[in-house]
Amino acid sequence: MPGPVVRVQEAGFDLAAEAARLTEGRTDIGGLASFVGLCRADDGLAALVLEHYPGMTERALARIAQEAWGRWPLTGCTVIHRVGRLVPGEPIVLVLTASAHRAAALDACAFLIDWLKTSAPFWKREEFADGASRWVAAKAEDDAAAARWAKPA
Amino acid sequence: MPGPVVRVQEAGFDLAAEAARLTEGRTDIGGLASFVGLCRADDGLAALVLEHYPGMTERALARIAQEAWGRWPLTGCTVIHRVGRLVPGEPIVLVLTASAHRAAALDACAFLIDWLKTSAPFWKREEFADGASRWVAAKAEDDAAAARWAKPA
Amino acid sequence: MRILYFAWVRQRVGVAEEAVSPPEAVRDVAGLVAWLAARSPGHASAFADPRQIRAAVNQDFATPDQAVAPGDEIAFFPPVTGG
Amino acid sequence: MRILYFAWVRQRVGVAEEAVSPPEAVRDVAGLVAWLAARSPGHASAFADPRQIRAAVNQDFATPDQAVAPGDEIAFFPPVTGG
Repeated sequence: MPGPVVRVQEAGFDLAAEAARLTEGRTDIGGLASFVGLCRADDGLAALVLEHYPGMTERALARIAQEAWGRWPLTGCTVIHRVGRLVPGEPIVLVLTASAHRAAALDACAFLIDWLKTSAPFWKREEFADGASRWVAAKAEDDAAAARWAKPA
Repeated sequence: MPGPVVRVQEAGFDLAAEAARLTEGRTDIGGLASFVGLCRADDGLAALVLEHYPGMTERALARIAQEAWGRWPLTGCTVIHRVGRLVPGEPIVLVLTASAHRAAALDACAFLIDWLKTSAPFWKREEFADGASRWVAAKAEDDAAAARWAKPA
Repeated sequence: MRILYFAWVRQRVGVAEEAVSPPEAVRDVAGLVAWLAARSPGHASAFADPRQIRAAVNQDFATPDQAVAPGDEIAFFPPVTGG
Repeated sequence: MRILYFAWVRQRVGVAEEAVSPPEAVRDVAGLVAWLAARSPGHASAFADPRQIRAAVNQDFATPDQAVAPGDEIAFFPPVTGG
Protein backbone atom coordinates (compact mmCIF):
# COMPACT_ATOMS: atom_id res chain seq x y z
CA MET A 1 0.00 0.00 0.00
CA PRO A 2 1.69 3.20 -1.14
CA GLY A 3 0.12 5.56 1.41
CA PRO A 4 -3.06 7.41 2.31
CA VAL A 5 -5.79 8.11 -0.22
CA VAL A 6 -7.75 11.37 -0.01
CA ARG A 7 -10.61 12.50 -2.20
CA VAL A 8 -12.91 15.53 -2.39
CA GLN A 9 -16.01 14.76 -4.40
CA GLU A 10 -19.68 15.58 -4.90
CA ALA A 11 -20.65 11.93 -5.26
CA GLY A 12 -21.47 9.66 -2.34
CA PHE A 13 -19.12 6.93 -1.19
CA ASP A 14 -19.44 3.23 -0.51
CA LEU A 15 -18.23 2.31 2.98
CA ALA A 16 -18.09 -1.42 2.18
CA ALA A 17 -16.15 -0.92 -1.05
CA GLU A 18 -13.68 1.45 0.62
CA ALA A 19 -13.22 -0.93 3.56
CA ALA A 20 -12.70 -3.86 1.18
CA ARG A 21 -10.10 -1.88 -0.75
CA LEU A 22 -8.00 -1.56 2.42
CA THR A 23 -8.33 -5.15 3.58
CA GLU A 24 -8.76 -7.33 0.49
CA GLY A 25 -6.10 -9.96 0.02
CA ARG A 26 -4.23 -8.86 3.15
CA THR A 27 -3.54 -10.88 6.26
CA ASP A 28 -1.52 -8.30 8.21
CA ILE A 29 -4.42 -6.12 9.38
CA GLY A 30 -5.72 -6.55 12.91
CA GLY A 31 -8.08 -3.59 13.05
CA LEU A 32 -10.07 -1.45 10.67
CA ALA A 33 -11.63 1.67 12.16
CA SER A 34 -14.06 3.91 10.36
CA PHE A 35 -15.99 7.08 10.94
CA VAL A 36 -18.80 8.37 8.78
CA GLY A 37 -20.08 11.89 9.43
CA LEU A 38 -23.69 12.42 8.37
CA CYS A 39 -25.94 15.40 7.75
CA ARG A 40 -28.44 15.88 10.61
CA ALA A 41 -31.88 17.47 10.23
CA ASP A 42 -31.39 19.83 13.17
CA ASP A 43 -33.75 22.80 13.57
CA GLY A 44 -35.63 22.23 10.34
CA LEU A 45 -32.50 21.94 8.21
CA ALA A 46 -33.35 21.21 4.57
CA ALA A 47 -29.82 20.91 3.22
CA LEU A 48 -26.14 21.54 3.90
CA VAL A 49 -24.13 23.17 1.13
CA LEU A 50 -20.43 22.42 1.40
CA GLU A 51 -17.87 24.65 -0.26
CA HIS A 52 -14.14 23.98 -0.50
CA TYR A 53 -10.95 25.56 -1.84
CA PRO A 54 -10.02 23.42 -4.85
CA GLY A 55 -6.36 22.63 -4.68
CA MET A 56 -5.70 23.74 -1.12
CA THR A 57 -8.36 21.43 0.34
CA GLU A 58 -6.88 18.35 -1.32
CA ARG A 59 -3.42 19.41 -0.18
CA ALA A 60 -4.62 19.93 3.39
CA LEU A 61 -6.31 16.50 3.45
CA ALA A 62 -3.21 14.85 2.03
CA ARG A 63 -1.05 16.56 4.65
CA ILE A 64 -3.31 15.52 7.54
CA ALA A 65 -3.50 11.96 6.26
CA GLN A 66 0.28 11.87 5.85
CA GLU A 67 0.64 13.13 9.41
CA ALA A 68 -1.54 10.23 10.64
CA TRP A 69 0.47 7.84 8.46
CA GLY A 70 3.64 9.01 10.19
CA ARG A 71 2.27 8.94 13.73
CA TRP A 72 0.66 5.50 13.67
CA PRO A 73 1.75 2.24 12.01
CA LEU A 74 -1.07 2.23 9.46
CA THR A 75 -1.42 -0.19 6.59
CA GLY A 76 -4.17 1.83 4.96
CA CYS A 77 -5.88 5.20 5.31
CA THR A 78 -8.71 6.67 3.26
CA VAL A 79 -10.30 10.10 3.69
CA ILE A 80 -13.23 11.10 1.48
CA HIS A 81 -14.98 14.45 1.98
CA ARG A 82 -18.02 15.41 -0.02
CA VAL A 83 -18.86 18.91 -1.26
CA GLY A 84 -21.98 20.40 -2.81
CA ARG A 85 -25.57 20.13 -1.59
CA LEU A 86 -26.36 17.35 0.89
CA VAL A 87 -29.72 16.60 2.48
CA PRO A 88 -30.27 15.23 6.00
CA GLY A 89 -29.34 11.58 6.31
CA GLU A 90 -26.65 11.80 3.65
CA PRO A 91 -23.03 10.96 4.50
CA ILE A 92 -20.59 13.89 4.40
CA VAL A 93 -17.22 12.46 5.29
CA LEU A 94 -15.54 9.07 5.56
CA VAL A 95 -12.37 8.26 7.47
CA LEU A 96 -11.01 4.72 7.32
CA THR A 97 -7.83 3.51 8.99
CA ALA A 98 -6.30 0.05 9.01
CA SER A 99 -3.43 -1.21 11.14
CA ALA A 100 -1.98 -4.38 12.59
CA HIS A 101 -3.03 -2.98 15.97
CA ARG A 102 -6.50 -1.87 16.98
CA ALA A 103 -5.37 1.11 19.07
CA ALA A 104 -3.46 2.57 16.12
CA ALA A 105 -6.47 2.24 13.83
CA LEU A 106 -8.87 3.75 16.39
CA ASP A 107 -6.59 6.61 17.43
CA ALA A 108 -5.65 7.55 13.87
CA CYS A 109 -9.33 7.57 12.88
CA ALA A 110 -10.27 9.89 15.76
CA PHE A 111 -7.24 12.11 15.04
CA LEU A 112 -8.19 12.46 11.39
CA ILE A 113 -11.80 13.40 12.00
CA ASP A 114 -10.81 15.90 14.71
CA TRP A 115 -8.23 17.55 12.45
CA LEU A 116 -10.51 17.57 9.44
CA LYS A 117 -12.94 19.68 11.42
CA THR A 118 -10.40 22.36 12.25
CA SER A 119 -7.72 22.26 9.55
CA ALA A 120 -9.27 21.44 6.20
CA PRO A 121 -10.73 24.30 4.14
CA PHE A 122 -14.40 23.39 3.97
CA TRP A 123 -17.30 25.68 4.77
CA LYS A 124 -20.84 24.62 5.49
CA ARG A 125 -23.94 26.65 4.75
CA GLU A 126 -27.25 25.53 6.21
CA GLU A 127 -30.45 25.89 4.19
CA PHE A 128 -33.73 25.73 6.07
CA ALA A 129 -37.19 24.67 5.00
CA ASP A 130 -38.44 28.27 5.36
CA GLY A 131 -35.88 29.52 2.83
CA ALA A 132 -33.48 30.97 5.39
CA SER A 133 -29.79 30.22 5.03
CA ARG A 134 -26.77 30.68 7.30
CA TRP A 135 -23.09 29.82 7.38
CA VAL A 136 -22.11 27.39 10.11
CA ALA A 137 -19.83 29.00 12.71
CA ALA A 138 -16.66 27.22 13.78
CA LYS A 139 -16.95 25.61 17.21
CA ALA A 140 -14.56 26.07 20.09
CA GLU A 141 -15.19 22.43 21.05
CA ASP A 142 -13.80 21.33 17.69
CA ASP A 143 -10.60 23.26 18.34
CA ALA A 144 -10.38 21.60 21.75
CA ALA A 145 -10.89 18.15 20.22
CA ALA A 146 -8.13 18.77 17.70
CA ALA A 147 -5.81 20.25 20.32
CA ARG A 148 -5.70 16.97 22.25
CA TRP A 149 -3.65 15.54 19.40
CA ALA A 150 -1.00 18.28 19.53
CA LYS A 151 2.42 16.81 20.12
CA PRO A 152 4.22 17.96 23.23
CA ALA A 153 6.69 20.70 22.30
CA MET B 1 -34.22 2.25 18.14
CA PRO B 2 -34.91 0.09 21.20
CA GLY B 3 -31.29 -0.38 22.32
CA PRO B 4 -28.05 -2.18 21.52
CA VAL B 5 -27.93 -5.33 19.44
CA VAL B 6 -25.40 -8.05 20.26
CA ARG B 7 -24.78 -11.29 18.44
CA VAL B 8 -22.40 -14.25 18.78
CA GLN B 9 -22.24 -16.25 15.58
CA GLU B 10 -20.08 -18.49 13.41
CA ALA B 11 -21.12 -16.72 10.21
CA GLY B 12 -19.43 -13.63 8.86
CA PHE B 13 -21.05 -10.21 9.00
CA ASP B 14 -21.76 -7.49 6.48
CA LEU B 15 -20.36 -4.12 7.61
CA ALA B 16 -22.40 -2.18 5.04
CA ALA B 17 -25.66 -3.92 5.92
CA GLU B 18 -25.09 -3.42 9.66
CA ALA B 19 -24.18 0.24 9.13
CA ALA B 20 -27.27 0.75 6.97
CA ARG B 21 -29.47 -0.84 9.63
CA LEU B 22 -28.37 1.85 12.13
CA THR B 23 -28.70 4.83 9.79
CA GLU B 24 -31.44 4.03 7.28
CA GLY B 25 -34.36 6.42 7.30
CA ARG B 26 -32.84 8.49 10.11
CA THR B 27 -31.82 12.13 10.03
CA ASP B 28 -30.69 12.50 13.66
CA ILE B 29 -27.31 10.77 13.35
CA GLY B 30 -24.19 12.90 13.03
CA GLY B 31 -21.58 10.19 13.35
CA LEU B 32 -21.26 6.48 12.79
CA ALA B 33 -18.09 4.86 14.12
CA SER B 34 -17.07 1.29 13.46
CA PHE B 35 -14.31 -1.08 14.33
CA VAL B 36 -13.66 -4.42 12.66
CA GLY B 37 -11.12 -6.75 14.25
CA LEU B 38 -9.50 -9.14 11.81
CA CYS B 39 -7.45 -12.33 12.02
CA ARG B 40 -3.76 -11.67 11.28
CA ALA B 41 -1.37 -14.23 9.82
CA ASP B 42 1.31 -13.62 12.47
CA ASP B 43 4.12 -16.15 12.86
CA GLY B 44 2.75 -18.65 10.36
CA LEU B 45 -0.74 -18.70 11.84
CA ALA B 46 -3.07 -20.96 9.85
CA ALA B 47 -6.26 -20.33 11.80
CA LEU B 48 -7.75 -18.92 14.98
CA VAL B 49 -10.30 -21.05 16.79
CA LEU B 50 -12.61 -18.99 18.98
CA GLU B 51 -14.50 -20.58 21.86
CA HIS B 52 -17.16 -18.91 23.98
CA TYR B 53 -19.42 -19.63 26.95
CA PRO B 54 -22.90 -19.89 25.45
CA GLY B 55 -25.28 -17.88 27.56
CA MET B 56 -22.75 -16.00 29.64
CA THR B 57 -20.99 -14.54 26.59
CA GLU B 58 -24.20 -13.09 25.16
CA ARG B 59 -25.09 -11.71 28.60
CA ALA B 60 -21.65 -10.14 28.98
CA LEU B 61 -21.88 -8.51 25.54
CA ALA B 62 -25.37 -7.23 26.27
CA ARG B 63 -24.19 -5.77 29.57
CA ILE B 64 -21.17 -4.04 28.03
CA ALA B 65 -23.30 -2.66 25.20
CA GLN B 66 -25.90 -1.46 27.70
CA GLU B 67 -23.12 0.24 29.68
CA ALA B 68 -22.03 2.11 26.53
CA TRP B 69 -25.67 2.96 25.82
CA GLY B 70 -25.93 4.54 29.26
CA ARG B 71 -22.62 6.42 29.13
CA TRP B 72 -22.99 8.00 25.69
CA PRO B 73 -26.02 9.41 23.87
CA LEU B 74 -26.14 6.66 21.27
CA THR B 75 -28.87 6.20 18.70
CA GLY B 76 -27.60 2.78 17.69
CA CYS B 77 -25.07 0.19 18.81
CA THR B 78 -24.26 -3.20 17.29
CA VAL B 79 -21.72 -5.72 18.54
CA ILE B 80 -21.14 -8.94 16.59
CA HIS B 81 -18.48 -11.42 17.68
CA ARG B 82 -17.71 -14.52 15.69
CA VAL B 83 -16.76 -17.92 17.10
CA GLY B 84 -15.41 -21.08 15.49
CA ARG B 85 -12.50 -21.42 13.08
CA LEU B 86 -11.31 -18.29 11.30
CA VAL B 87 -8.45 -18.01 8.83
CA PRO B 88 -6.14 -15.00 8.42
CA GLY B 89 -7.86 -12.07 6.72
CA GLU B 90 -11.28 -12.98 8.11
CA PRO B 91 -13.16 -10.52 10.33
CA ILE B 92 -13.61 -11.57 13.96
CA VAL B 93 -15.55 -8.79 15.61
CA LEU B 94 -17.63 -5.78 14.62
CA VAL B 95 -18.50 -2.80 16.81
CA LEU B 96 -20.75 -0.10 15.37
CA THR B 97 -21.93 2.98 17.24
CA ALA B 98 -24.13 5.82 16.02
CA SER B 99 -24.82 9.13 17.74
CA ALA B 100 -25.86 12.69 17.02
CA HIS B 101 -22.31 13.62 18.05
CA ARG B 102 -19.10 12.29 16.59
CA ALA B 103 -17.19 12.16 19.88
CA ALA B 104 -19.87 9.97 21.48
CA ALA B 105 -19.81 7.54 18.55
CA LEU B 106 -15.99 7.36 18.49
CA ASP B 107 -15.55 7.06 22.27
CA ALA B 108 -18.28 4.44 22.65
CA CYS B 109 -16.76 2.38 19.83
CA ALA B 110 -13.29 2.45 21.43
CA PHE B 111 -14.79 1.67 24.85
CA LEU B 112 -16.66 -1.34 23.51
CA ILE B 113 -13.70 -2.90 21.73
CA ASP B 114 -11.45 -2.34 24.76
CA TRP B 115 -13.98 -3.93 27.12
CA LEU B 116 -14.72 -6.80 24.76
CA LYS B 117 -11.07 -7.76 24.95
CA THR B 118 -11.02 -8.00 28.72
CA SER B 119 -14.56 -8.71 29.85
CA ALA B 120 -16.31 -10.99 27.40
CA PRO B 121 -15.80 -14.75 27.75
CA PHE B 122 -14.06 -15.66 24.52
CA TRP B 123 -10.90 -17.70 24.19
CA LYS B 124 -8.66 -17.86 21.17
CA ARG B 125 -6.56 -20.84 20.14
CA GLU B 126 -3.96 -20.37 17.42
CA GLU B 127 -3.32 -23.15 14.91
CA PHE B 128 -0.09 -23.04 12.94
CA ALA B 129 0.85 -24.36 9.54
CA ASP B 130 3.20 -26.90 11.14
CA GLY B 131 0.34 -28.44 13.14
CA ALA B 132 1.25 -26.77 16.43
CA SER B 133 -1.49 -25.14 18.45
CA ARG B 134 -1.55 -22.80 21.44
CA TRP B 135 -4.02 -20.81 23.49
CA VAL B 136 -3.59 -17.05 23.25
CA ALA B 137 -2.52 -15.53 26.57
CA ALA B 138 -4.34 -12.47 27.89
CA LYS B 139 -2.34 -9.29 27.47
CA ALA B 140 -1.59 -6.77 30.19
CA GLU B 141 -1.88 -4.02 27.57
CA ASP B 142 -5.50 -5.02 26.98
CA ASP B 143 -6.24 -4.64 30.68
CA ALA B 144 -4.59 -1.22 30.60
CA ALA B 145 -6.66 -0.19 27.58
CA ALA B 146 -9.87 -1.22 29.30
CA ALA B 147 -8.85 0.41 32.58
CA ARG B 148 -8.79 3.86 30.98
CA TRP B 149 -12.57 3.66 30.78
CA ALA B 150 -13.04 2.98 34.49
CA LYS B 151 -15.25 5.61 36.05
CA PRO B 152 -13.70 7.64 38.85
CA ALA B 153 -14.82 6.21 42.17
CA MET C 1 -23.74 -28.29 41.13
CA ARG C 2 -22.92 -28.03 37.44
CA ILE C 3 -19.30 -27.31 36.56
CA LEU C 4 -18.22 -26.05 33.14
CA TYR C 5 -14.68 -25.79 31.81
CA PHE C 6 -13.45 -23.74 28.87
CA ALA C 7 -10.33 -23.42 26.72
CA TRP C 8 -7.20 -25.06 28.15
CA VAL C 9 -8.89 -25.63 31.49
CA ARG C 10 -11.35 -27.89 29.66
CA GLN C 11 -8.52 -29.61 27.80
CA ARG C 12 -6.60 -30.34 31.00
CA VAL C 13 -9.62 -31.55 32.97
CA GLY C 14 -10.63 -33.68 30.00
CA VAL C 15 -14.35 -32.85 30.02
CA ALA C 16 -16.36 -29.75 29.14
CA GLU C 17 -18.87 -30.24 31.90
CA GLU C 18 -19.55 -32.34 34.97
CA ALA C 19 -22.08 -32.57 37.77
CA VAL C 20 -20.53 -32.65 41.25
CA SER C 21 -21.74 -32.70 44.84
CA PRO C 22 -18.98 -31.33 47.03
CA PRO C 23 -19.22 -31.67 50.81
CA GLU C 24 -20.87 -28.88 52.78
CA ALA C 25 -17.48 -27.56 53.83
CA VAL C 26 -17.03 -26.30 50.27
CA ARG C 27 -18.70 -22.93 50.54
CA ASP C 28 -16.96 -20.63 48.12
CA VAL C 29 -15.15 -20.60 44.77
CA ALA C 30 -11.72 -21.03 46.37
CA GLY C 31 -12.94 -24.04 48.38
CA LEU C 32 -14.47 -25.55 45.26
CA VAL C 33 -11.21 -25.12 43.34
CA ALA C 34 -9.28 -26.92 46.09
CA TRP C 35 -11.82 -29.73 46.16
CA LEU C 36 -11.98 -30.10 42.36
CA ALA C 37 -8.18 -30.07 42.04
CA ALA C 38 -8.07 -33.29 44.09
CA ARG C 39 -10.44 -35.18 41.78
CA SER C 40 -7.92 -36.29 39.14
CA PRO C 41 -4.45 -35.53 37.78
CA GLY C 42 -6.19 -33.62 34.96
CA HIS C 43 -8.05 -31.46 37.45
CA ALA C 44 -4.85 -30.94 39.44
CA SER C 45 -3.06 -29.81 36.29
CA ALA C 46 -5.90 -27.46 35.28
CA PHE C 47 -5.95 -25.76 38.70
CA ALA C 48 -2.19 -25.87 39.33
CA ASP C 49 -1.76 -22.10 38.99
CA PRO C 50 -4.78 -20.32 40.49
CA ARG C 51 -3.57 -16.98 39.07
CA GLN C 52 -4.34 -18.33 35.61
CA ILE C 53 -7.89 -19.34 36.47
CA ARG C 54 -11.02 -17.21 36.29
CA ALA C 55 -14.43 -18.27 37.53
CA ALA C 56 -18.06 -17.46 36.93
CA VAL C 57 -20.97 -18.34 39.19
CA ASN C 58 -24.32 -18.51 37.42
CA GLN C 59 -22.78 -16.73 34.42
CA ASP C 60 -21.35 -13.77 36.32
CA PHE C 61 -17.62 -13.34 36.89
CA ALA C 62 -16.82 -14.37 40.46
CA THR C 63 -14.00 -13.82 42.94
CA PRO C 64 -12.48 -16.65 45.03
CA ASP C 65 -14.51 -15.68 48.09
CA GLN C 66 -17.82 -15.82 46.27
CA ALA C 67 -20.29 -18.28 47.81
CA VAL C 68 -21.30 -21.40 45.90
CA ALA C 69 -24.35 -23.57 46.55
CA PRO C 70 -26.03 -26.70 45.18
CA GLY C 71 -27.87 -25.86 41.96
CA ASP C 72 -25.29 -23.25 40.90
CA GLU C 73 -23.68 -23.29 37.46
CA ILE C 74 -19.98 -22.65 38.02
CA ALA C 75 -17.47 -22.21 35.22
CA PHE C 76 -13.66 -22.17 35.22
CA PHE C 77 -11.57 -20.78 32.39
CA PRO C 78 -8.38 -18.86 31.59
CA PRO C 79 -8.34 -15.05 31.35
CA VAL C 80 -10.47 -14.09 28.36
CA THR C 81 -8.92 -13.27 24.98
CA GLY C 82 -11.74 -12.05 22.77
CA GLY C 83 -12.06 -9.00 20.59
CA MET D 1 -1.66 38.99 -7.20
CA ARG D 2 -4.63 36.65 -7.33
CA ILE D 3 -7.15 36.96 -4.50
CA LEU D 4 -9.73 34.26 -3.75
CA TYR D 5 -12.71 34.54 -1.40
CA PHE D 6 -14.75 31.72 0.11
CA ALA D 7 -18.01 31.27 1.98
CA TRP D 8 -19.50 34.48 3.45
CA VAL D 9 -16.34 36.43 2.71
CA ARG D 10 -17.01 35.75 -0.97
CA GLN D 11 -20.67 36.69 -0.59
CA ARG D 12 -19.83 40.00 1.06
CA VAL D 13 -17.07 40.96 -1.37
CA GLY D 14 -19.37 39.96 -4.23
CA VAL D 15 -16.83 38.06 -6.31
CA ALA D 16 -15.07 34.71 -5.89
CA GLU D 17 -11.79 35.92 -7.32
CA GLU D 18 -10.02 39.06 -8.44
CA ALA D 19 -6.60 40.12 -9.69
CA VAL D 20 -5.11 43.07 -7.80
CA SER D 21 -1.87 45.04 -7.82
CA PRO D 22 -1.47 46.65 -4.42
CA PRO D 23 1.22 49.31 -3.88
CA GLU D 24 4.64 48.21 -2.71
CA ALA D 25 3.86 49.32 0.83
CA VAL D 26 1.55 46.30 1.11
CA ARG D 27 4.02 43.68 2.25
CA ASP D 28 2.09 41.22 4.40
CA VAL D 29 -1.32 39.66 4.88
CA ALA D 30 -2.41 42.29 7.42
CA GLY D 31 -1.40 45.10 5.05
CA LEU D 32 -3.24 43.44 2.19
CA VAL D 33 -6.39 43.10 4.30
CA ALA D 34 -6.30 46.83 5.14
CA TRP D 35 -5.76 47.73 1.50
CA LEU D 36 -8.50 45.38 0.21
CA ALA D 37 -10.98 46.60 2.83
CA ALA D 38 -10.80 50.08 1.26
CA ARG D 39 -11.73 48.88 -2.24
CA SER D 40 -15.53 48.76 -1.82
CA PRO D 41 -18.28 48.68 0.81
CA GLY D 42 -18.52 44.93 0.15
CA HIS D 43 -14.81 44.48 0.87
CA ALA D 44 -15.15 46.66 3.95
CA SER D 45 -18.02 44.51 5.21
CA ALA D 46 -16.14 41.27 4.53
CA PHE D 47 -13.06 42.42 6.45
CA ALA D 48 -14.92 44.32 9.20
CA ASP D 49 -13.99 41.82 11.93
CA PRO D 50 -10.46 40.53 11.36
CA ARG D 51 -10.91 37.87 14.08
CA GLN D 52 -13.42 36.16 11.78
CA ILE D 53 -11.06 36.05 8.81
CA ARG D 54 -8.51 33.39 7.97
CA ALA D 55 -5.99 33.60 5.17
CA ALA D 56 -3.92 31.31 2.99
CA VAL D 57 -0.91 32.29 0.91
CA ASN D 58 -0.23 29.96 -2.00
CA GLN D 59 -2.59 27.40 -0.47
CA ASP D 60 -1.00 27.29 2.97
CA PHE D 61 -2.66 28.78 6.03
CA ALA D 62 -1.02 32.13 6.79
CA THR D 63 -0.75 34.49 9.75
CA PRO D 64 -1.26 38.29 9.47
CA ASP D 65 2.48 38.93 9.42
CA GLN D 66 3.15 36.56 6.55
CA ALA D 67 4.78 38.25 3.53
CA VAL D 68 2.86 38.63 0.27
CA ALA D 69 4.33 39.31 -3.17
CA PRO D 70 3.19 39.80 -6.75
CA GLY D 71 2.34 36.42 -8.28
CA ASP D 72 1.02 34.99 -4.99
CA GLU D 73 -2.37 33.32 -4.71
CA ILE D 74 -3.96 34.67 -1.54
CA ALA D 75 -7.27 33.46 -0.15
CA PHE D 76 -9.54 34.86 2.56
CA PHE D 77 -12.28 32.88 4.25
CA PRO D 78 -14.03 32.29 7.59
CA PRO D 79 -12.79 29.70 10.10
CA VAL D 80 -13.25 26.28 8.50
CA THR D 81 -16.26 24.08 9.31
CA GLY D 82 -15.68 20.77 7.58
CA GLY D 83 -15.88 17.23 8.84
